[in-house]
This record gives sequence, structure tokens and C-alpha cells, in this order.
Amino acid sequence: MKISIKIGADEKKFIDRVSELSGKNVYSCYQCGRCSAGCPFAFDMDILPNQIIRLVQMGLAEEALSCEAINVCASCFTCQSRCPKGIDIASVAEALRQLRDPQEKDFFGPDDVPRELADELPQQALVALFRKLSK
Amino acid sequence: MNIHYYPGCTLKEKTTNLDDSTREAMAVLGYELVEPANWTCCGAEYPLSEQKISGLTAPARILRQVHSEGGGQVVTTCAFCFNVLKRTNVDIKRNPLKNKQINAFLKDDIKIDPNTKTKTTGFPPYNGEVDVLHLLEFLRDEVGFHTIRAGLKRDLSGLKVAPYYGCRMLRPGGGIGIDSPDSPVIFEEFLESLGCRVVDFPFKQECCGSYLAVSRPAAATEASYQVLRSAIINGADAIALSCPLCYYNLDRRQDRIKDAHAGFSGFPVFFFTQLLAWALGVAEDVLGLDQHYYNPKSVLHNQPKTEVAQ
Amino acid sequence: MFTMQHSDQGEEENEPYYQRLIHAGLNQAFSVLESLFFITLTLYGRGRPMAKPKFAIYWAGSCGGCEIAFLDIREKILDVDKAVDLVFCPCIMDTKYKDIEAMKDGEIDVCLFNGSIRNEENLHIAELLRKKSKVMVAYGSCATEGCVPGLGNLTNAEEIQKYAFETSPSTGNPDKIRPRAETKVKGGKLTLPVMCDYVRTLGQVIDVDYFMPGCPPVADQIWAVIEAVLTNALPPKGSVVGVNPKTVCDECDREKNEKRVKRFFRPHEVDPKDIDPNLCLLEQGIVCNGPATRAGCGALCPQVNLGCRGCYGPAEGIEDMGGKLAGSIASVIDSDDPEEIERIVSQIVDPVGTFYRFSLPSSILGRKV
Amino acid sequence: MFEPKIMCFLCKWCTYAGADLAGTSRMKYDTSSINLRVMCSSRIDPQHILYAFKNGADGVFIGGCHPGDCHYVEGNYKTLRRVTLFKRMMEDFGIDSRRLRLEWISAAEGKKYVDTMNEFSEQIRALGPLHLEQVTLTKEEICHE
Amino acid sequence: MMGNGKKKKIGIFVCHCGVNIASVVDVERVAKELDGYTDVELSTDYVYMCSEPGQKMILEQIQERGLDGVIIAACSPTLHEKTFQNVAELAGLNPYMVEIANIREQNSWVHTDKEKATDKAVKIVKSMVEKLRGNEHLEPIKVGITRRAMVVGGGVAGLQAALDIADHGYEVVLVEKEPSIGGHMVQLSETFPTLDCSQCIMTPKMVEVSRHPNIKVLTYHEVESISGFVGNFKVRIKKKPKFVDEDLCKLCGDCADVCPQVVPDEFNMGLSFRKAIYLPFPQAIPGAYTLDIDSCLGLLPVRCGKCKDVCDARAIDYDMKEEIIEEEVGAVVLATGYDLYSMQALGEFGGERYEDVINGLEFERILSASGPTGGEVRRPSDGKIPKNIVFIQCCGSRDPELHNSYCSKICCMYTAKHAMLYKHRVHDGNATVFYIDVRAGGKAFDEFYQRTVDEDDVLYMRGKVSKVYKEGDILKVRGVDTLTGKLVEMEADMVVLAMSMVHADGSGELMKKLKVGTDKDGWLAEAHPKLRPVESLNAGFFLAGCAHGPKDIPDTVAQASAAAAKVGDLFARHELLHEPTIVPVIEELCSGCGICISMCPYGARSLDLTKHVVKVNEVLCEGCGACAAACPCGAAQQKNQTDEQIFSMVKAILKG
Repeated sequence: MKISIKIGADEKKFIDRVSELSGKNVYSCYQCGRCSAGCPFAFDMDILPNQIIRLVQMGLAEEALSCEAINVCASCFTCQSRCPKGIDIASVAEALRQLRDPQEKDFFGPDDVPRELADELPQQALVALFRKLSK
Repeated sequence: MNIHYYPGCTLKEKTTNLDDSTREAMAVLGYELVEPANWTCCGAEYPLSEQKISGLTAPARILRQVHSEGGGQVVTTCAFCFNVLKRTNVDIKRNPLKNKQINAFLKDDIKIDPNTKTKTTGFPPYNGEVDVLHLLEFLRDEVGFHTIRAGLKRDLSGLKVAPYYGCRMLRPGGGIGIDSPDSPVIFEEFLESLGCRVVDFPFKQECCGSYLAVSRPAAATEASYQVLRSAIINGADAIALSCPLCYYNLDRRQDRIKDAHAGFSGFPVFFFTQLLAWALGVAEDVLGLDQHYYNPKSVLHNQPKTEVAQ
Repeated sequence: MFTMQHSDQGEEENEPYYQRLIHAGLNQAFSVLESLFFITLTLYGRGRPMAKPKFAIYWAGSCGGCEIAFLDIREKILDVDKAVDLVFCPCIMDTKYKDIEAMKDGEIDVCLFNGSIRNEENLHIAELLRKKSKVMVAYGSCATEGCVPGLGNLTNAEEIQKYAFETSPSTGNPDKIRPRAETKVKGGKLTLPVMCDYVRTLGQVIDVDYFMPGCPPVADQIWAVIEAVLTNALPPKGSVVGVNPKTVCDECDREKNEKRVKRFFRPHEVDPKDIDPNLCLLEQGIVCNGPATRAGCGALCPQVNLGCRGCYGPAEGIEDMGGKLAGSIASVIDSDDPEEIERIVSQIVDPVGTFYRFSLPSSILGRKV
Repeated sequence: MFEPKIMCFLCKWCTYAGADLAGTSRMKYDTSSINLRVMCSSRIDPQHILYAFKNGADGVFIGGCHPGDCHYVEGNYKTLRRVTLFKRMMEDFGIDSRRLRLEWISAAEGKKYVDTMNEFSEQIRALGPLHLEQVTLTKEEICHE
Repeated sequence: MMGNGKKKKIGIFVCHCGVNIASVVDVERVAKELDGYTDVELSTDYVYMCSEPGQKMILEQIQERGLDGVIIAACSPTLHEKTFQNVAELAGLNPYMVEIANIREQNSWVHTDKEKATDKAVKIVKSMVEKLRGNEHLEPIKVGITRRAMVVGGGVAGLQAALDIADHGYEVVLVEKEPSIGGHMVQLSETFPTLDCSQCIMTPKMVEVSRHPNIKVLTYHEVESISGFVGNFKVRIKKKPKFVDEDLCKLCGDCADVCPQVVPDEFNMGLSFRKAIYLPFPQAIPGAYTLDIDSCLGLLPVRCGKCKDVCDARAIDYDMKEEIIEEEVGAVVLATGYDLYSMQALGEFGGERYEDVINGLEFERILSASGPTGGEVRRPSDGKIPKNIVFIQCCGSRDPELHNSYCSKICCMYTAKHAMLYKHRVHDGNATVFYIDVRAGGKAFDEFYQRTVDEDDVLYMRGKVSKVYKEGDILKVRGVDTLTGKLVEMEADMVVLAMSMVHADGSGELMKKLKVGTDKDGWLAEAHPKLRPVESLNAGFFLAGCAHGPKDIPDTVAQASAAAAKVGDLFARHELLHEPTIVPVIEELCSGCGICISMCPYGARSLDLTKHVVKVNEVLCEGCGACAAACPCGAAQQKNQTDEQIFSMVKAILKG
């Protein structure tokens, strides 16, 4: 349960890069938890949305990039519409997904679509999903 | 009167009932829906990264096309399309950097002269001149709910309908959505104009599960169930919605919901345009009610008039 | 006082505002000259046998707008001829410099010298006319403060010529040929006056008796000078004549309140329909130099929704018109946030050209350094 | 060696008091600046700055209270607005806008005052003399061919 | 041209300050170089100018040589300017003809190079000569004082301020817009951290105010406008008709008994009802009924008239009209208080949708022994005793993006109190508090909070709530506990929202009328955040209580007393003296463009609509000179610091 924290140049760069890509200042989060409280899929996440931001604030890139929660986000923007500090976790999750190792395989690609669904799924669902989870 | 209308991909494929009912209803109201030439997919998802500008070019191209056809506004019904087009347009208007980047992409598009078939580049910049409207906004502001009320041909007064907004018509707020993210009223007012009885239910802005239906089906099924359950226990006879994906999750996947929740036995879901068209007297067979998993025809015909409306 | 003020007639109301502006300008020009003739006719036209006063009007570095007014009066020019003896006016008369050189010193009663000193010829004639004239009047904004040609001082003669003859996009001059001061031709040589490095006002090169600002000056000013000369009621030498003691705001009827500006507009950025015709333009974000500009014109530009450009030059209590205006206009910016201030300031696209439009050569710095 | 002349306009409540504090603390700084005390930095308008440059100043310094601390509520913001606009004009005039400096220095910041003065003197030294008193438009102005 | 063209006789006195100046600056050379400078009559040096013999020398020289002005080249003006001004005055010279050249703090003490320091000293002194040549003789502006104060707002802040000023011996006009004084404090149940009954400590104070001979209480009155300046205000106050004669009303209540109109009761936050003719609460002061015209069926006896018929005291008068009264006062204490942020703004909590989601003040009424439930905790919808209660903090506070950026300061403590009092009343109930931080930084505050947790078993949940909705008659609360990192969903019978405090002055209309400065959130702005926390920027206005920002009762009372002391301070003066170095208008140059008006933070400048020039109220002008710099035509010139003076000083400094 112990983590060691060091905010060095790499960590700083990681935090700034997340802020830059998402267009949101992740430093300004004061961890009130409103995002998590309102998130309709937090129940299906390994860590809560506010904890994603917390990991970024602490410069814990590996933990933040490997969490499953950033793949669960459905971009419903409930968090953004209520955040007292104007942070949009969907954008932060997007930034984190973008910062993942480009060598890794798609988190969700065309091959992952269940065959029985392929015919009935609305196009928008597939396009939007691939946009998020594949490269 | 002609208005520019962007249907989006799904309406042309999987939810033709939404497209058809929209066209028919608007025709009754005196509007012909014109699609911009050569329209493409809007991209479905607004690119959330500041550095994925290329994702904004498709919606910007659509908007530019509408503008070049002399359109001052474009109307959509799909909540995804609405969200992407609206946010892109707002970016172009409010964010000078993005405007510059998007226009830099767009200016090299190839223009083909329809007569000479010669190809040129160099489009004039698009600066957000077109207003992006959801059909509900158009009905409220341009058509007027009172006009709808005046043109009603069929009675819906026995039907208790729960308006389901979902995510992308309202959020993320800050001028993007069609109403206040936490206290919206536009859908309710629309349903009232149809003569329905409106059922307020607390899950009207909750997410239906969206595209997690593909990647995390169990979670999406649970989210859809919560929405349906909330409408049911608040006394609704049916749900009205606007988004094809919400329709997929809330109606088309009811078989899975039944599997997961034994007590659930199915529930009628309408596109708001189907209710509009029906109320305006459009022939029932064009509404595509048969395409639904739970065919909602019966609730239209056998409206449960248990209570007397005040 | 100005014919344009009759624009409350419905028909003129409907004119595009720029047309109204042009009409206002023409009417003003007419009215200037009408007054001139009225005055001269009154004083000299009653058959009293009296020597006609000798007038000279010269056009140096300027647009010539002041002279154009003369030609615009058409046949009335004959009446002018009855009242005064116009001995020199290259714009409309074929008098030669040698005719002036031949005159006695002080033979000309009044010289209205218009234009800035842009080249050697301007300088030479200024000195010559000074010698030959009893009263030398710096006539118009160019001679008084440098006016728009004075903005040439933001660069210099070499740069201007280089651009004009070599680098401007519309110039095709691969051999980089420039006009020369002397060109030998068959049968002799041709000369051109040499361009001075910088533009100067008349007062910076010769002794000037009176200053009459305006681009162009309005009728009242001319009245004041001529009447003073003819009745020998000259104000103290060095006076600025024909102006009112306050600023254009004093003559502007618009309602003035506190000013807080969030957005400055350039003239083309604002639809004239959106301008409140009764409210101070500056309060509406339209940069107006009126608060610092000498009164006298009757607030012509603000009447047609255009911010005062400042052609009458700085009011009495001002040391440096552009500096003072910049300080005043910046003061009313409605923001305390450095970035927002920067943004609002950047809406004034050319601050030096805006605030020193008519007065750069006579300002503290006078030119680019 | 070039000895710059720096004209300083200091607000009475903050920067002038900060300069006094530097004195009572016996800190040392460059002799190139001389102070003129005004009630508030907002008393200064661009005319004064131009006049100083024209009369031989190589640099002009304006010192006011920190934002939010102005003795007259918001005078320093007015100064900021004027300086922001005027700096843009300086560049058009061919004067390096670094020759004008606006700083917020409080009565407690003697050290900051000293550091600022030393730094500014160095900067002006590096920029070299301005010699605006020699810029004239007199009759002798040469007309080159 | 300087000094109105008149030649002046200026004396220069260069001080050695022992070796403080003389060791670095060659003072003799300074004196010598100034000898013969324009208008300089005398230039000399001395070892200690501020010493008795030094002062004597200056005095004698002024008198002997008839000097028009003196310059003391010595230490900083902050040290001895006053000293030398006194010397000048003794010698019969106007003190504004004394200038100090600072050659110690800003020269000898900061430089080591003697040559350069001496040159610099010469320039400094010359610049002061140039200034002095342009100086005018000035007299301080004197103004009389009306020793009478107005207090706006009759809550605890207003009452405390009024009592203190009245006890100082000055008259007070207390203006309250509601029918009774008492404000929000009288609505409260018990107060943290001591849990003393709010009404028990508040009502005696109300009585004291009403009986105080120096206090005139004007309830149901509103300030319309104010004119004048510090020490001399004229106030117009609107008297709203109560339709009941306060002196005749015997409080029998017959009128309310017969009144057919029932409306929500403001005092009980709408949790109970009152009639159109009503007494706000039993201890209301003044003790008289008020007829609320907006709820009344109509004053024409043909329409109703029942109350008038039953009033034996003949106290009801339907012909009362709105009146404007005028008062003259010398100082104003603003104690206009606060309101709670609208629950509608946070739609996700269902505040206006569900009856059992209430705000903190509503819960105060529920807890209060005089409240609609007699102090029993019962929920509004069905009167059931809530067994599960959820408190949500920071509702609209600390939310710069969507609501109010500030912390409302008192909510942590009152929520702890609410939870504690709830547990005292409902022993088997569960109280849960959702919070972000607990801010308990007051005397005995943290101990109180700890007691809530330790002894009363209140569960503090660190996180926010995202949604409150109803299923059946149960409220469901969805939130998060960030400490465990778990989502929380719980059922509640009742939810209490700690709504953000907002200023009571709606859209700020009153403060605009009074021309008093406010901050970005509409709270009154203080003159200095550290050193002048109870004064407004506008002279003569003082701040008390929550009108200035969120505050608890002890802070409110302290500030009210401080404001009262400041008023006493003002009234104790014989007359007001005002620095004469103001910025008047040269009417011959001013064209009334109005730019300077927007520069003045004190409202000293306004347009003279007949002359079309700006006029200056000299008493309000503080002499910053911002208007002089902004004046586009030089019509605004600061006394003894004109543009001409600045120019010649600059020239002297740069050219020597």
C-alpha cells in the first residue's frame, strides 16, 4: 500500500502534458469528489474519477495510464457539467489514453466487437468507441 | 419552407424510423428538410484532446457546406451529431487558435466546378456562421410549440410520457446544451404541446450506457435498466427520447435487460418525432414502430386513461 | 452653422452614413469659401476705391484639399478676384517663382501657407514667401502640426523612396531606377527637388505669425484671420486663430457619462446602425480623439458617427497630443487583468497613427528615433 | 563608460516607501536613477514619460503598489493600462520598450527595490544611450539625395 | 513661466545629518551649487537641521529674508516633513511652501561614490526647487460634522453598532426594511459553539435598542438615496405603509384571526403560514401588526375590510400612503446582512423539487423552540420524524466555475451544530455530513466539531453529493467517500443543504444608490484588507457584519462595535480637515468629456449639466491624481503637482 512520490522533471512533464492535451488545469482539482459521485459508470471502474486526477497530480504516470477507469468513461460529461473547478474528466481520460504507449494493442478494436452485435449496433456507437479506444 | 437538416449516419441505416418520422412530421408543419450536399459522418465523438484538431474537420466541413448553400442554421435530431456539430461550431467561433487550425485544414479541400469539372482549392474560411440547432430547439423557437398544439390531429392526453434527455443534448453545459444541464424544461414543454401528460423522473439526464454497450455490455445494461426502472416507478407509460444510441440501449437491448433483471418485462420507447408525427396525424405505417424491440403501437391506441386529466 | 446640420430631413436620414459624411465635407468646403467671399465683398465690394490686399496661397507638402475648395466654388472665383488681389496660387494660377522673387519684401499682405515641409522646394518657397509677406499664416493642419503627411516621420525619406520605387508589390523596377535630383538630357538638365529626411511643420523652418489648424480649416477661421488683417486687429503673434478654447467634446452634443470600455472598434468593425446617435462615441468603444482636440470644427465627424480624428490639433493644456490621448484612452479600459488589458489594447491597431494622426512632427519626439 | 540616466516615478505609499526602506537598511544600488515622488503611480501619463526620454532619460521607471493594495483603490491598474498601451507605441517610435519599466514594489520590499534598480540599470547599460535630446526637426535637417 | 510668473525667494537648507549624509554627499558643494539657481535666495548647510538650533535657523531666515518657500535637503519626507512644516507655520509661511529633498534614504545611505552621490543630491534639490516654484499657498479644507449616524440593517450587526454609537452619546437612525428588527439571528435556534439560545440573547438587545433614547428605529423603511459627503450626508428614506398605527396597536391579534388570506410565513422560512395582516414573530419590535399589501385582498372595504371592523383600538388605517422622509447624518454604518443562495441553482439536489430537501435556515426554524414544530425535528412533507438525515456542505460555495468562488465560512460550524442538535433531539437517528474540508478555525470551534463526531456519532463523509432524488417517499442520496474511494448511495428522510451565503442586496441596487464600492461577489469592499477592515473606500461609510462577507456572530458583533468606534472617532473631531492637494478643474479648459469621472474611486467628480464641465467635490477628492493623468486636455491639474511642475522637475533631474 506504499507509494513513493517524487515530483521530478519527468513527473512535472507528465502532469503538464496531461493539462496541455486535455486543456484543463489538473492542478486546480481540490478533490471534492463531485465527479465521482455523479459518474454513472464509476461503479464499473477500478478507481474513481477523482482518483484519476489525484494520480496525475501526484505525477504517478504509470498508475494513471494503466488504470481501467479511463477506458470506462462514456463521455457523458456529467462530471464536467458539475465540476466546481471546470475540469472535464472525459478530456483528462482522453489525454491519458493518448499518452499510453503507442506500441500497445488497441484497447478496443474492430475485432473486439461481438459478432452477434455487429449488424444491429448503431454506427455512431462504433465510430465513437473506436475513436476513443483504438489508435 | 426549406431547412437544412443533418441526419447523420445512423438515421440512414439503423434508425430510419427516426429519420422518416422527422421528415413526415416536419412536412405536416410545412417544412421540407434539405440535406447538405456530400455530407459525411460527423465523427460521432467530439475529440476531447486539444491536439486532435483533425477530428474537427469533418463536422466543420459539414457546417461549411451548409453555409455555402446559403443556410443560416442546420437542424439535427441525433444527440451525438448535435453535440459534435455544436461544439465544433463553438470552437470555431470562440477559440481563435482552433479556428485557424481547422481552416488551415479546410482551405486545401478540392472544389469541383459542377459545370466544367475543373478542380481547384482555396475555400474561404468558415467562421461559425451557421447556427447548430437540435430539432427540439427549432420546434420551440422557429415553429413554436403553440403551432404544434394548434395542429394536433390525434389525442395523446391519456399517455404519461417520461422525457429522456440523456447526455449530449444537455452537457457539458456552458452554452453547448439545449437547456440547463440540471434543470432542463424544453422536452417537457414539447411533450405538453403534444397533449401528453409529462412524467418527471430523476434519471432523465443519466447516461443510458452509450457505446459501453459494445465494450462493457453488462455495465451498459445496468445503466439502461436504471433509466427504465426510474421511468416506470415514477408512473410513466412510455419514454420519449431523441438519440439513436439511447434508443438502441433503452429499446433494442431490452432482451438483455430482461435477462439481467427478472422483474423487467419490457417498456415502450418512442422517438420524440414519432410522437410528434403521430399527434400531427401522420400515417402510422411510416413511423417505423415495428422496428422497435418493444412495439409501442399498443400504448398509442390503448392509452391508459385511468386518471382524469385536470 | 453648417449646411449639413439640416440632415434632419427624412430623405437625408436614409442616406448611407458615408455619403452623409461626403456631403458634410463638401458643404463645409463650400461654406468656408462662401464666408471668405462674403467677408471680402463686404469690406471691399462697396465701390470704395481702395487698394485690394494682396493674397498668396501656397501648397507645399499636403494633399491639396485646401486648394480644391477654391476650385469647387466654380464661377464665384470671379468674386474673389474682385475683392482681393491673388498674386500667387500655383494651383490655379500660372505665376512663376521668379515673379515672387521680383516682389518687394513684405509686398504680400497675407500669405496662407498650406502644407508641410517635405522637400527642398517646400523649404525654399517657405523662406521666400516669408520674406515677401507681411503676415504669414500656417494654414491647415499640415503647415501647423504636420498632419497625415507627418506620419511619414515614422520612417524616413530613404525608406519611403525605397518602398515606392523598389519594394512595393506593385512596382516593377528591376534596375532600381530612382528619380535623381539632376538628370542630363539633350539640351540641358532637368532637376527635381530633393526629399528631406523628415517632414517638418512650417513653424519648424520659418517664423510664423499665426496658426490656423484643421484638415481643412472651417470658415470661421478664415474669417478670423482676414478680418483681423483688414481691420488691423491682429491677435498676439504666434496665436492659434479661429479655434475655440475648449475641445471638440465641448461642441459635440452627444451625452457624456463615465467611460468604461471593454472593446475598441475600428470604424469598419461597427455597424452604424448599432451606434447610439446620442451617446458619446468613446463610451461605445469608438476611438475618438475629440477629448484632446481643439474645438472649432463644430464636432463634424462625431455628428456622423465617426470618432474625431483630431485634425484641429492639441488643445491648450496639452504638451504632446498623442501621449496625452494614449494615456486618456487607456485609462478608460474596463479591466484590471493584465492579459485582458493587453487584448483590449491590441484592438487599437495603430496607436501612434491613431493618436498622432495630425500632430506627429510637432510632438515631443517628432519622429521615429 | 556610459552612465545611464534613469527617471523614476514612485508612488508615495508603496515604492517610494520601499526605496526609503532600502536606505534605512543601508542596501546599496546603482546611482543612475533619481526619484520623483507622486501620490500615486496613476498620476503619470505618457506625456511625462515622453518628456523624460526627450530630455535625456535612457530609461524610465514607474513604481506602484501591488495589485489590490493601491492606496487609492485601483490607481495601479490605471497605470498598468496606460503603460500597456504606451509600450506598444514606443516600439513604433523605435524606442526599445524595455526602456520603460513598471513594477509593483511595496513599502516592505526594500530588497526588491534595490534588485530592481540594479537590474534595470544593467539593462539600460546594455541597451546603450538613447540620446533623444539630439533628435530634432530643426531647420538644419538635412535633405539627402 | 513657473510660479505664476512671479519670482519667488527660496531658501535651501542642506542637512549633514551628522555624518549620515555628509560622509557620502559633499553637502557644502550641494549648497554652493544651488546658490544662484533660479529663484534661490539663500542656500546653506547645517549639521542637524531637525535639531533645535537648526529649526531656529530656518525660522529666522524665513522671517529675516522674507522667504516664500524653503527646501530642506535631508532625510525622507515621511520623517520630518511635518516638523519643518510646523517651523514654517511658526515663521508665518504657508506649510505647503515647504519641500523636502530626500538625500539620505534615497542617496547617501544607498550609495558610496561621493562624486556621483553629490551630483545626484544637487539634481534632487534642483528638482525640488522647480516643484516649489510652482507651489501655491494652500489651506486645509475644513468641513463641519453632523454628529448623527444612520445604521442600515436591523440584524445583530446593526443593533450592536446602533447601541454602541448611541452609548457614545450620539443619535442614531436605524433603518430596517422588514416590519421588525432582529434580522436572521432571531430566526436561529441555538448558536455554536456554546449552544446558547439565539432568541434569548437577541431579544433583550432588540428591546434595548427600541428603548434607547438616542436611537430612532425605522422599520419597514428603505433607503432611497443619499447625497453629500462624509460628515454631511442627506438621506432620503422610503417609509412603506404598514396600514397599522404602531402606537395604537394593542397586539390583541383579532385582525389576524379574521383575515381570510393565508400566505407562507417568511419568519419560518415558509414552513408555516401567516395571515395578510400579521406579527412577524411574538417578540417583534416594534410590537405592532403589519398589513402586507401584496397579500391583502384589497384595501377597499367593499372587498374585505374585516380586520378594520374588528380592531377595537382603531389602529388600522387603509389610507396610509408611502412617504419619503429625510434625515441628515454624518456617518453611515452598513449592516445589510446576507441571504442564502437559491436552492434552485443546484437542481441536482432537488432543493425546490422535494419538500424534504431544505436549506440551513429552514432547519434552524425546525430546530427552534419557537418554530413551526415547536423544536421537534419533523420533516416538512408529512411531519414524520426523520430517522436518517443527510447534511451536504458547500452548496454553491467554493465553486468558482458554476456558483460562488468563496467559502461561506459559517457552514462547517452550523452544520456540525445541526447534526449535533438533531442527535440530541432524535437519539436513534443517523446523521451523515458530506463535506470537502471542515474549517473550524475559531475559538472553541474545533472542539465543538470534535464533540459532534466523538460524542454524537455523526458520520462525516469526505466527499460531495452528486444527486438527490426521490423514490417513493424516501430520498436517495448519491455521493462519494473519497477516503475509502467508494461510491456511496444512501437513503434519507430529509436532506439539509448548507447553501452558500450571498449578500442580501439582491442585484446590488442599494449599494449602487449609496455609491458604495463592492467586490466582485457583491460584498462591501473594505478600504484596506488589513489596516482598514471596517471602513468603506468611501469616506463616512462603515461596514458591519455579513454585508462585508460571510461571518459568524462573534465576528459580526466585533466588527459592528469596531464600526461604531470608528463613527465615534469621526464624531469626536472638532471639524474635518482635508488635504488640499486635490485635483480641481480649470473650467476654461474643461469640455466635460467625463473621462476623469470614471477615474475617481471616490465619486468626487461629476458633470455639471448646466455648464458642461466637470465639477469636483473637494471634500471627497483624496488627491491621487489619476484623473489629472487621464484628463485629455489638461483641465484637471493637481494642486502643487501640476503637469508643468512635473515637467520642470523631470528636466531638472535629467539635465541638472
